Amino acid sequence: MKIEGNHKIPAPRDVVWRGLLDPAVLARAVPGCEKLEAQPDGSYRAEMSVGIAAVKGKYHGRIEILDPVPPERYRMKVEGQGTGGFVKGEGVLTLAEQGGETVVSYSGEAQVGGIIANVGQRLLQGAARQIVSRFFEAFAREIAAHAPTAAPGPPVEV
Amino acid sequence: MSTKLLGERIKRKEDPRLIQGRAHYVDDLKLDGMLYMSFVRSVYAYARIKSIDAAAAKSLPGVLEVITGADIKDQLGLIPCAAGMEGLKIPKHYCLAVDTVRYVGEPVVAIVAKDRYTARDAVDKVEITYDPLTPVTDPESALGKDSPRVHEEFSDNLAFVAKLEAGDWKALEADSTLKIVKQRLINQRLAPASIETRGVIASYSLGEETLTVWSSTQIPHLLKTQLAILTRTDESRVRVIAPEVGGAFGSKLNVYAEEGVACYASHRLGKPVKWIEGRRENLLGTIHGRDQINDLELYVKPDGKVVGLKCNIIADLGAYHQLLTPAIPTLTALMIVGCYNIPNVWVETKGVFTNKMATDAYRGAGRPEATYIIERGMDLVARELNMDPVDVRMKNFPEPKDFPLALPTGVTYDTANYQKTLKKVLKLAHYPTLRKEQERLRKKGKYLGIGLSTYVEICAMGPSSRMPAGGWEFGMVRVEPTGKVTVYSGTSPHGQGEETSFAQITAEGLGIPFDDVTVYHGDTSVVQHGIGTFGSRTTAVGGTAVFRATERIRKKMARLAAHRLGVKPGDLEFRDGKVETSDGSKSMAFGDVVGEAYYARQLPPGVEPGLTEQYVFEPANYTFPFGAHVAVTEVDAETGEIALRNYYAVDDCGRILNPLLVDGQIHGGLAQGIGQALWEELVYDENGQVVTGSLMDYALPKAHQFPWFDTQTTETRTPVNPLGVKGVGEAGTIGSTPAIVNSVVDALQHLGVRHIDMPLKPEKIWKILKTVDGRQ
Amino acid sequence: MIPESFEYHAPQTLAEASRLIAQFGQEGKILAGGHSLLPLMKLRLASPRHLVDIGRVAELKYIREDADKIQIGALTTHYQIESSELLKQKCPLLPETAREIGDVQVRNKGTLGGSLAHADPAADWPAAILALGGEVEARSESGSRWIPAQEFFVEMLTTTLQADEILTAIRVPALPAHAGEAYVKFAQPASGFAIVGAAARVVLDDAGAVAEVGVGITGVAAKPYRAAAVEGVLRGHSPTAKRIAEAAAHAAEGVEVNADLYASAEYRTHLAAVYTRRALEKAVERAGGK
Amino acid sequence: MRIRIKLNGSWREDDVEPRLLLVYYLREVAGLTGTHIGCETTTCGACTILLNGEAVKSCTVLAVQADGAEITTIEGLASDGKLHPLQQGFWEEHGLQCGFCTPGMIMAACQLLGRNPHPTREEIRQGLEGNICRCTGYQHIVKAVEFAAQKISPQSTVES
Repeated sequence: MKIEGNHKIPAPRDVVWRGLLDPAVLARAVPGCEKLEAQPDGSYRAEMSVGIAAVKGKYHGRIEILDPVPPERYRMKVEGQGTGGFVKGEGVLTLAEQGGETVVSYSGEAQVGGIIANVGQRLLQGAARQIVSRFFEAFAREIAAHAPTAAPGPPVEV
Repeated sequence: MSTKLLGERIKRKEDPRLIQGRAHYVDDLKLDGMLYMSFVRSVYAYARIKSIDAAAAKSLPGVLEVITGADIKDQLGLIPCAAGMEGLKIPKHYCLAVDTVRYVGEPVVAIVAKDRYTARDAVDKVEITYDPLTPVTDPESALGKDSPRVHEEFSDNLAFVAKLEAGDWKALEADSTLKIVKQRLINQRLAPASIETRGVIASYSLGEETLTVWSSTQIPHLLKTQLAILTRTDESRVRVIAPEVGGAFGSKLNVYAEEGVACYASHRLGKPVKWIEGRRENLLGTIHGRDQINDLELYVKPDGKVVGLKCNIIADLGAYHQLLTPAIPTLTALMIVGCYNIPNVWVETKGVFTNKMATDAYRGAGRPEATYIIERGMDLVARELNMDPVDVRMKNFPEPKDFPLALPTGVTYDTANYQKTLKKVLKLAHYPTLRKEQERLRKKGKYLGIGLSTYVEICAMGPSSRMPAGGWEFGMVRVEPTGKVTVYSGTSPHGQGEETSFAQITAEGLGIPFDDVTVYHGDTSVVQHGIGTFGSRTTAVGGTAVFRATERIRKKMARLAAHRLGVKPGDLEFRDGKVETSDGSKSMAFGDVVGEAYYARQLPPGVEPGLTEQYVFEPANYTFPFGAHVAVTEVDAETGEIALRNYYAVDDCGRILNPLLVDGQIHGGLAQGIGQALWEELVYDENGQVVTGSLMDYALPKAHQFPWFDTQTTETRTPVNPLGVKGVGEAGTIGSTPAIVNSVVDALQHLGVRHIDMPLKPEKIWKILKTVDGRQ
Repeated sequence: MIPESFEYHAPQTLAEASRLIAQFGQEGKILAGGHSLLPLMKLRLASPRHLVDIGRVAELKYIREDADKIQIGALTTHYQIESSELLKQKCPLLPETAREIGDVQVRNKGTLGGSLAHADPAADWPAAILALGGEVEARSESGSRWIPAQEFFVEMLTTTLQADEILTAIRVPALPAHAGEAYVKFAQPASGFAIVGAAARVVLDDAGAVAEVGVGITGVAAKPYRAAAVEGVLRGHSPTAKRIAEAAAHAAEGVEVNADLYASAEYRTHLAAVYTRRALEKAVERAGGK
Repeated sequence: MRIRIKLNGSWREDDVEPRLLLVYYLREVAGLTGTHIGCETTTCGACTILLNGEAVKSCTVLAVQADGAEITTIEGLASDGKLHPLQQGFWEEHGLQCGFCTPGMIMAACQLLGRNPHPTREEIRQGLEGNICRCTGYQHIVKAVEFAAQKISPQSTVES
């Protein structure tokens, strides 16, 4: 399953870059994230409850940031295993400056295995889009609230 | 007046228990102390098992046992494959995965608990860590040098190659007057999806050291032998019972991992263990059907005579062989010329391993693919030569007098009159009127399609020499001392209605009321021998065994009566509950003759007391039912939606013993064949995940999707068995699929459409329409 | 097939239900007919700790006419709507839509409120309620509010209902004179869910031009939506075949279109236009227009 | 939880876990195994029963939801040892093969004829949209329902 899109974050690129690598910020922004710990090898261990409304599953796994080119781009690998299935994804995030704001573009492939893949086909793509959107909305809020250096911008629109 | 039963429309003996909810399927059985089993299954298509942590599951109150592949690998044998072909690669197929999983849904851990709720809860508590590998999902690229291998012990993913070559291909290829019609055809993967899923109860008695297994199976006797081997139990101590079975369509003609593990668990715990398959498990882990890629070339004379057929078959076998997995695609080659005597045939079949569930026998098993290939092919020939599809077929049919007809494919067709069924169906459908209507509608921009299919299929499996595990069948008739008659059959019908048709055979044979006969099947301790129900064999082979055993009873009873009446046995007839001379002058009541046998006071010399006779029928050949179908479809030019407007079928399954049952088999077959053409598709994504894992995703046909089936029959009897019966279980499925596709392609032919792969989803049609006439 | 364990609560009154649902917050789910929630629970895709079964709250089962509005209690089943003589007269779009939901058994047990609150992106009801410009009533211990349908659906499986609110009723306008309504659907063959479902409501003025128009579309995007662009092209104009087709072509405008095994985004976009046109044609015809 | 259900005419009381599905209650608590399970997704209709006179899929109802309700299952359809006209119809017209979907199919048909005593063939097919049969191709089922309709309320030959 292809996942791609972009979101505008009303903050300068280096602020967004730092935010995207800050476990504390991420932990608050990733929907359903219950735990996110930086590991010695640079990866993160995560525990999260992924889903939409009542449809939820608990997953644990790792997030890896690879080939970082600050503050422009990095590659991200996500692997999670939960009851009845797994999620896996790999993609590239690109940060571009646009009039003092930052456009984060992402493009990647996600793979879902187990019951969600078997019976949830019809909702899968929409759900993935929705979770990604939620993340960026929350992330933008985090940046606005916790990064006073961020230039004040208009209310977040998604 | 004789008691005429054969050929009559007789209501089924099976039905009273079924329509009142009194029948017992596996899940309806409850044994004392019974435990429940559940499975943790692979969520990966291909992965190494790094670790299994079952501690949390084990500590759940009510969980008695957690079993892994490592635990049982040395205790339980491998899942058997009965197909014996030269050079076949047979991978080790454990009941629970050992080290590696190779398809999504493969059983990895079994849990036994006190009830099904606890067993289910425990599944979520088992933590398996996998190391994913790159799965093989496309059978064509699986054959490439660089493809990952499904089994590392083999050098490649090619499980077997089977070749069939006949005729003079040098001459044919040198003949420049021939047209070559080529087409790639995809026969998609299907799920048999009987409404009752699989299920098993294994009960090992520690005291008697006997193993009793209730399984929703088509082959209790074969299963008994295989489970004895698998569980290393003395076969004399194994009993298999197929209780009521809620449909199978080939999917229960197998030996499955869950059956083996249930036996193991019961032996270990000394309690009965039940496992009932869920629907998702069924779609993931019960065998699938079809899944072939067929590259067809037909060599055609300018007048429409087809003189050569070449076909490359790639069969996606899945990861492991189930009982008959590799054998199924070879049946495609066997029947590939259909009802045309094509002298030159060249077929190469490659069976390929992929990271999917095994394919195996699903209703038709290899023959629907064959019929689809040749019937799509004949339509393409008609199109190429601008002929009517009817004329091309008529041109290539052998004459009725040509039978028995030995074909280059190695089979000999018994009897047929293809012209007759085709003419009859054309009349039924008002074919010329339909063609005119089609013309008229085309002018208005409306697309009506008329699709034809003339099929022949191979049934009554079969001569033992051609079968993997015996093709005979066992029948026994016992006249009880009270005069009631018990019939025992080694077949294992599960909806086909042979409790009724076998009773018809015996009651008519003995001249007694239909209600006086009871038929037993499906229990290896009640019926001594048997092969089972599959391959449209039950009535033709099993019914013949019953017929012959009935004859033996007649012979003995005639001898007893003749002895008492002072006539020759040959002078006696069995009718209306009497055994009497044809003029009725000397007569004994049926019951009195039975009394002679049991009281045994005045037996003729050399005659043993009692009235039990058996017969094992070994057919000398298969039988070859045939038929002609016409499908009329309407295609919505705007959305690509297809409406099936009419369906006409004329089928010839040899002699008809009960028209009610024959109609039922035809209708059901049609629904499944039409289902394949229009809706059904078991889909794996590129990572090897099943994405049609529920009946909300896998589209089984529903009542409102069908028109009234207009069906008729012709009766061309077979000399292969004394009943003249050919078999009808799979005919509808085999004939209907190409009729539908031919119909939809026919509807769009004037736009330049040549072929559409199944299932004919509206989106495919829409895309084609968009490209052919540039609309939208 | 076997849900995880949960605690079950069966309040008899709405007040009691509101109290319970406020108490459990995210841990609780309301069970109405159960035909959206139980299938998820059986597959363990949803596992609420507390189920508050409002099935016994009698005050939520009604269909009534109130001046030029129709109000329907949340626990009214699809079948009750399908078979309501009052609705056939006063709001025929609702029975017509009800008939397209699931199957007979599902319609006997599934409820209007349950379906709307679940907000499946391919459910039938939202299209109709949107086309009608309906409103949804939400009640909690702190009071009640009416939410316009357009604001109700937020995204997939998500509405503006707060955790402590219960959907209690819907309200739609009754059919005025010179008006017509229709729902048409392209169904997924296995599940019956809408790949595209289009509901239309048209009111004509004395000159036969479109005075009011509502088009609701389901199945196409992550949430059901009102096709404003379609309505804009029609409003104030004579509903000629040409104009209807032009309008319908905007059916999927401005939304991110779904793709799945049964329809790509491209095909869905096309179907949305075709089915919207068909719904509008029917509605206009029923309104007495040509 | 304690529940009280009038099952095929007689009241009974049982203690059940809230998560117990009605279909398991019928099959395993009440021992009526005529109601079957064919899917997990409220699709196949094999588990159809009458709940307060309405056909529902008992796999998608909790037993506790049915507290106080009247339920009719396939076992309760025949009365005084006489088959219900639908049962007769299914037998007469060969409306079943393996029989697994049959109880649910008959209960759905029961609802159908209750609401529409003289359905057309098309209406019968539509009325059975919630029930899947893999064996019969449905045609004999349609005939079985027609048979029962005629039996229950014979239609006069001349329409008034």
